[in-house]
Amino acid sequence: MSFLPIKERSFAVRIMNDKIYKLLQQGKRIDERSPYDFRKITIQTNVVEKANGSALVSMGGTRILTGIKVELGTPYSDRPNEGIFSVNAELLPLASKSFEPGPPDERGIELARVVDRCIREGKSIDLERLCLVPGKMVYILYVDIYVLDYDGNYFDPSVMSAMAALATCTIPKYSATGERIEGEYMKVPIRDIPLSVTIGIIKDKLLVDPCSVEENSLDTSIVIGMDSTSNIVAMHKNSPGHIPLSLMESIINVAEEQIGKIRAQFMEAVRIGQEGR
Amino acid sequence: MSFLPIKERSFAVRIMNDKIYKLLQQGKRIDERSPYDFRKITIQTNVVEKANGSALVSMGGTRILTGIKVELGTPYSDRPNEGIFSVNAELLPLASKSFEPGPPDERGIELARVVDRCIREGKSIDLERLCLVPGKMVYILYVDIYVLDYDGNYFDPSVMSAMAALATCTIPKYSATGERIEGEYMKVPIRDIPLSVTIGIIKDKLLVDPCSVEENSLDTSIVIGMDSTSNIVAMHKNSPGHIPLSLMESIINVAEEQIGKIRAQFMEAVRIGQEGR
Amino acid sequence: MSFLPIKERSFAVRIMNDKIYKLLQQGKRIDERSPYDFRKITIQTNVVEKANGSALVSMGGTRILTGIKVELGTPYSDRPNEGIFSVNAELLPLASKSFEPGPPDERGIELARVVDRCIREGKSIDLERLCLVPGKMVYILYVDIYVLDYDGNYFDPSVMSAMAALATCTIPKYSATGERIEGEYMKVPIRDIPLSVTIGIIKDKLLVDPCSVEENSLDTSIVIGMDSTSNIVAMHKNSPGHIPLSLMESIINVAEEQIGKIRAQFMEAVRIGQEGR
Amino acid sequence: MEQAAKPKLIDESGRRLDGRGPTDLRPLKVEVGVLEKSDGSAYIELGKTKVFAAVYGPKEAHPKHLAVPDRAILNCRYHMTSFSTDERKTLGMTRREIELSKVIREALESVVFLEEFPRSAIDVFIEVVQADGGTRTAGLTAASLALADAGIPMRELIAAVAVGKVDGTIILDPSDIEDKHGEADMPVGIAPRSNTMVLLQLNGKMTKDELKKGLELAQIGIQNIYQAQCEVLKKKYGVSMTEV
Amino acid sequence: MEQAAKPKLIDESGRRLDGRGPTDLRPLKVEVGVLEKSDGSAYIELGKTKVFAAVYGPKEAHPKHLAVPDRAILNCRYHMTSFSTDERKTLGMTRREIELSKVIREALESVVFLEEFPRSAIDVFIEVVQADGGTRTAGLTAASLALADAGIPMRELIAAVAVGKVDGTIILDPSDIEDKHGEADMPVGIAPRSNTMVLLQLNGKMTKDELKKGLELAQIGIQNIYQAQCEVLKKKYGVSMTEV
Amino acid sequence: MEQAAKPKLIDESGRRLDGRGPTDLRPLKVEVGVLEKSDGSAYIELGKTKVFAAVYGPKEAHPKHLAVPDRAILNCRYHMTSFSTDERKTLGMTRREIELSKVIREALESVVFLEEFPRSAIDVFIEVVQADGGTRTAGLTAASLALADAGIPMRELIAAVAVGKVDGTIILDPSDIEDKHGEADMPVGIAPRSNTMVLLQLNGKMTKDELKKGLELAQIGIQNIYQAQCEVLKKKYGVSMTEV
Repeated sequence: MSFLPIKERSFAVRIMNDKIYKLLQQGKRIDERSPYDFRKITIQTNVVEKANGSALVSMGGTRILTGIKVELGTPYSDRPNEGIFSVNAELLPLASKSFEPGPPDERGIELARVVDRCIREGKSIDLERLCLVPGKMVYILYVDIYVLDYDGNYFDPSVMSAMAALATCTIPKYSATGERIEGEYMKVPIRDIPLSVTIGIIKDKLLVDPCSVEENSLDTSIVIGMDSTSNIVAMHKNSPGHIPLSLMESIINVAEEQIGKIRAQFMEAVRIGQEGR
Repeated sequence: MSFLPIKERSFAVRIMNDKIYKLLQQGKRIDERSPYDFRKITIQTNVVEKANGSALVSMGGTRILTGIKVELGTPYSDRPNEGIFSVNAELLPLASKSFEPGPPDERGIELARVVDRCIREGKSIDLERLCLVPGKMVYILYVDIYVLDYDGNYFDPSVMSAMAALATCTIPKYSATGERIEGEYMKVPIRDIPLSVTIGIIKDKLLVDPCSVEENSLDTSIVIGMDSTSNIVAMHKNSPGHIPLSLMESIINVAEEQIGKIRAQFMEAVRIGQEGR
Repeated sequence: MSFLPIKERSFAVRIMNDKIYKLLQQGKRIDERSPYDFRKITIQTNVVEKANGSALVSMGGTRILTGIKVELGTPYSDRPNEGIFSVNAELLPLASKSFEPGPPDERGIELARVVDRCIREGKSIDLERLCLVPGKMVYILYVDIYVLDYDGNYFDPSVMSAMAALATCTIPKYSATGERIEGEYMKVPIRDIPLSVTIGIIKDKLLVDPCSVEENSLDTSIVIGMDSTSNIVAMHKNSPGHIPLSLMESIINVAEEQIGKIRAQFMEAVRIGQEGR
Repeated sequence: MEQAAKPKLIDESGRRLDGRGPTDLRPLKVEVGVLEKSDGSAYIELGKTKVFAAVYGPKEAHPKHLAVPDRAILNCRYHMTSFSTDERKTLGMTRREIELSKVIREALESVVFLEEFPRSAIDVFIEVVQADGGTRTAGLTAASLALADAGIPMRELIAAVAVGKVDGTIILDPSDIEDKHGEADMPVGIAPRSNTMVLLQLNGKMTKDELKKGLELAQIGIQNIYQAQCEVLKKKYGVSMTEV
Repeated sequence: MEQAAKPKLIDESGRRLDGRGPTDLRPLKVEVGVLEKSDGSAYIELGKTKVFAAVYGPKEAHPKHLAVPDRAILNCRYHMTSFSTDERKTLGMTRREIELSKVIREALESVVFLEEFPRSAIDVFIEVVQADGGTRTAGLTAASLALADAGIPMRELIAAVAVGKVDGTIILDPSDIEDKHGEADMPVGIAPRSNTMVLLQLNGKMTKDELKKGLELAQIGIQNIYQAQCEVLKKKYGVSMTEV
Repeated sequence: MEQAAKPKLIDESGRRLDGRGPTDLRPLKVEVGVLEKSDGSAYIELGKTKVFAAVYGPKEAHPKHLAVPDRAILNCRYHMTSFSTDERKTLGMTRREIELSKVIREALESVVFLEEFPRSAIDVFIEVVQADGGTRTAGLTAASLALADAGIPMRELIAAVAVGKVDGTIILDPSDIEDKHGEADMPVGIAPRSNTMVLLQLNGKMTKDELKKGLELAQIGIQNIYQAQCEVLKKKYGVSMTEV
């Protein structure tokens, strides 16, 4: 059962909401950023040798580790020609005092499903190329995301970390009889690189990539995934509150512009990672 | 671990117990029924098109929805020649403030097992006719019961709802190779129609189909399943308290008589349901 | 998540710790034993006819029932030539007010893993002889340990009870096609009989097989498993506290001597049990 | 076991598989007060999609440590019967059901005056009896009605609907088969009086223009659903919500 | 893997597979005070059926919100070891064990003076070491003894036994194989002094006459078991329950 | 699917597979304060073994009934990422992780001044990012540093390392492949100033002499690790632990 997280909505929060709004009116943020800027992003790939692919992404004080393990298995009966792409996310208790040990709660599940929505449901992976024997044997990609340190907005660095791990992943090749072909590897058949941006809303103002203080004080927020040609491949309003219909156009425009900006950095990090293998 | 539900046994309950008993002495009930009457029963079948069989049964303010899904699978190793008949019951939190979300508690499990006892253990389904390849492939009937609204006695409407769904269920036919035979269907091989009656006891008096106020104030109660020739196919004392051995004969006689009365209505509803398919 | 059990560390406990230490200085125990004595041990085998092997072991007021069920199954993929040896332990709520119903908590898991460490990881069972068809079909030995009554130190009687059940277990023989060979049985291929001793430590003094009052008042304790030629086959420090490195030699010497003493009794009980079959 | 071929979802004359035009809603049935024991309840049928919602509360928060001093907490469970879908759904909550419980709860929180009931809890239960597309939006629509039926004060009602993209066309209220074989599915929950979105998701791919068109179509569909909600409340309570 | 053929359960001379006549109980062994650490305990052997019961309490109810102001709550767990049955039982509680925990608890509640211990809890644990038919009735019998051994005040003891129908004959105390291949199994728990049933179930099919005969047979069996219970208590406590 | 043949683990010249001699530690990297949001944290790399630890607290014990009047409770979770091992680890806690959480917790309890924080809780979280042997000892080493980093008062630091027996030789700090194909693995956690063991386990088989030799080797390895711990703390806090 989903229940209201005990989020501070006290007087202090309303004051912070006010403060952030006033700064936004002046084109400013509490941490010196411009309203539409992401925090500093760092991307490291191949950080876990035992994984087939891995990436550690920092976005400000939020740090996400993704690892990919590839196995053989049976396809879903309604998708006999497709490999399996399985995303899991854990909000590790190391990362924040608000995360508790135990199986993923609704936030972890939401995170995994939003990442999956951006990547798999946006058709960015050619799953048919991960099929060995239709109906019998396919590659399974387990994409496991761990939030290691949490200072707001785990969605965008998680999508980025999953894509960086996928783009630098090497899949051992198998024959149709399920035998490992020694020394042969293939890449994940990526069609497009979706990235996401989380946009916070206070009244009529937008801000990009909220840090945790901002996150707690927003009116509401939405995650938007876009591919390399600015198609929207996922949307997910991820907190209570109202989005005025009149704001949607600017939201999409901001998303397009800002994702464009981080894409170059992402592609460069992946290129280095691919060469490193 | 089974523990005592927090049932009101306060002064108020003892007064109600007294009141019900005095009414029974005069042949009356708190809701104007005669002691041995069921509440008003309505039976609708084929209410969920995506189920192979379904029925919605109301008994007074208690409402039960049953749906059946048929799948192919492997038989139990000690029953290689028999199909599988699996009953599950959920006391939905919509139905009562005393039901909580989560996996079935002991009451849900008890309900499922009593329905199963009436139907499968009473041998009312010819499970051997649900076997395709002995030891390899059989039909599995998932009979899932949901309590939608709860005003006492969910046992009798659940048995009825399960039987109505079974009697109007259509099973897609498969060949021995597991191929679906397009357009061919069969019925569930029903040998007999068991129905049940729940009888409440206060001192030396009996009452049939207790509503929730009565249920909370009884000395004890028992569910009795009978087939069409008045064999007893299941019994289940379902609450704490004493049943005097001296009362058993009248209990069985009341059960026989009252199940006889509701059987005609049940058969008519099922006939209409079968024609409707 | 592992958390600190609410163990009394009150004034009373410190007094008991003191008392036990003073007795140890005089070569005495609170229950009249010598420091290095086990409590009275009784070993009964074949106590549950439906199990393939079983044993009930008492060590003072602690009583352990182990039963073994043998099944056929698929080997682990990284151990295709070996049978499966699976140990489970349950601290039954009958045994102590400190045990709660429900799935094994960390103490039950610890117990199972320590027994497994003594027996399987110490290579005392020749698992290769439990393989029928490499990679396809092996014998699975389910060794299930139940703590029935708990007065301290469940480790040593559990190892003993598991070994007694194994030594008197009869495995029905199967052909390579998985057919039961009527009337043919084999024994568990035991290479060696490991036994264990739990040694408690207070300051510079040791004591063997602590009862529950002692257990609550020790500085710390360690379980040591040894085979018949005094190799150490398992160690497990099982409570908080410090073991001075300077004490290790005497700990091992005491372990060797005391396990030697109980081994004769164990072998005799098993011999009787084997004849009884 | 073959991968089902994608059927043609829109024919030459612009008709959908069930005969609807792209901007048509399926037949809609709205009822309130359908479950006796709950404090408020509603039932929605949208084609073959059939959903119950029930509300219990405001009541004491339980367990107590979940209580919040300055407002009520709102609990929400979106759940499907095992036979509601083509393939039998496993018992217990799937990850999908857990996610949808969260987005529906957050949509409802946006309009309920939680601060009027400090230290209390309001439970919202949604049961999907049959799932033929649009169950989360139907569930949200029903839940909003059930809250109103329970007399819980709200800023305004919520109405919700999904829009989709199939065979290149933006359509209103996709059915299950359209959702499965279509290019995109966008559930939208709107608070019509303030013209704001309280639920918004997108699965699949749309251009910016398609998104804009989709949102416009959603607003049209929602107006129809909102009318039906208001009518059924007026019928039961003799006063329309818009007058509240 | 063949379906086991039904063996002949009663031979020409009316003997059962284990040599008993239809109205014979299996060899019965009853002990109390068998587990050191519990407040009361008992052990029952009925043929190969072997059951322990232990009682803890009355003690503080935990967690506290389960406490009831005017009486004790009674918790009961009926559990089987994994090796108690022919096929290995999975670890954890099965649905059957959960149901039986409930019916045994309710039977015990019928006789324990719970109102003497407000806000308290009494825990009853039943462990089936070997299951050869009649485990719930043996468990109830043992639990009743364990409560007496713990000094918990009761209106009276409970004794319980199953009756069955095999090859058309009503029999006392069916074994596992009789239960599996028989036509009906009816566990009965009786409070002998008040001559009332506190547990009653029926699996399988009986006519009204068979049911009557079965209940009569159960009463006979229960008298024997009740004697054994009283004797063992008298032996330990020097006073028979009937005098209490 | 063949059983992997045991590789030769030590060559003629006494070198191990990765070129180390029997008494060599793998390259060690120690960091503190690596995670922003925790009260204290540390990171250890020992060859390919990579472990984070974080500490939260002292804080209010939750749920409250776990609080103890005269000291803090210490919670500990040792957990591995799914991709930390050769075969993918299942999500959720395995039995191994539960056991290791307990032995690490007990080791830490031995040195933390819990009595200074009555009714409080201290949470220690260990996350194994990559497991190439010695994860529990690396985890304990990191946890001890994270506690120091969080300013939690301790009698002394703990350093830990494993020793093993492979091809008949006692070696320091076995890697995963040495552990898997070796004859024994012995993790040792030592409080160096009091020269006492706070964690000790043995998997596999050793003679008494080998055990003695193994413990001596462990002490040598631990001195190196302890140095590194002290240095990193000195670097961050400008004062060595030995002076505290």
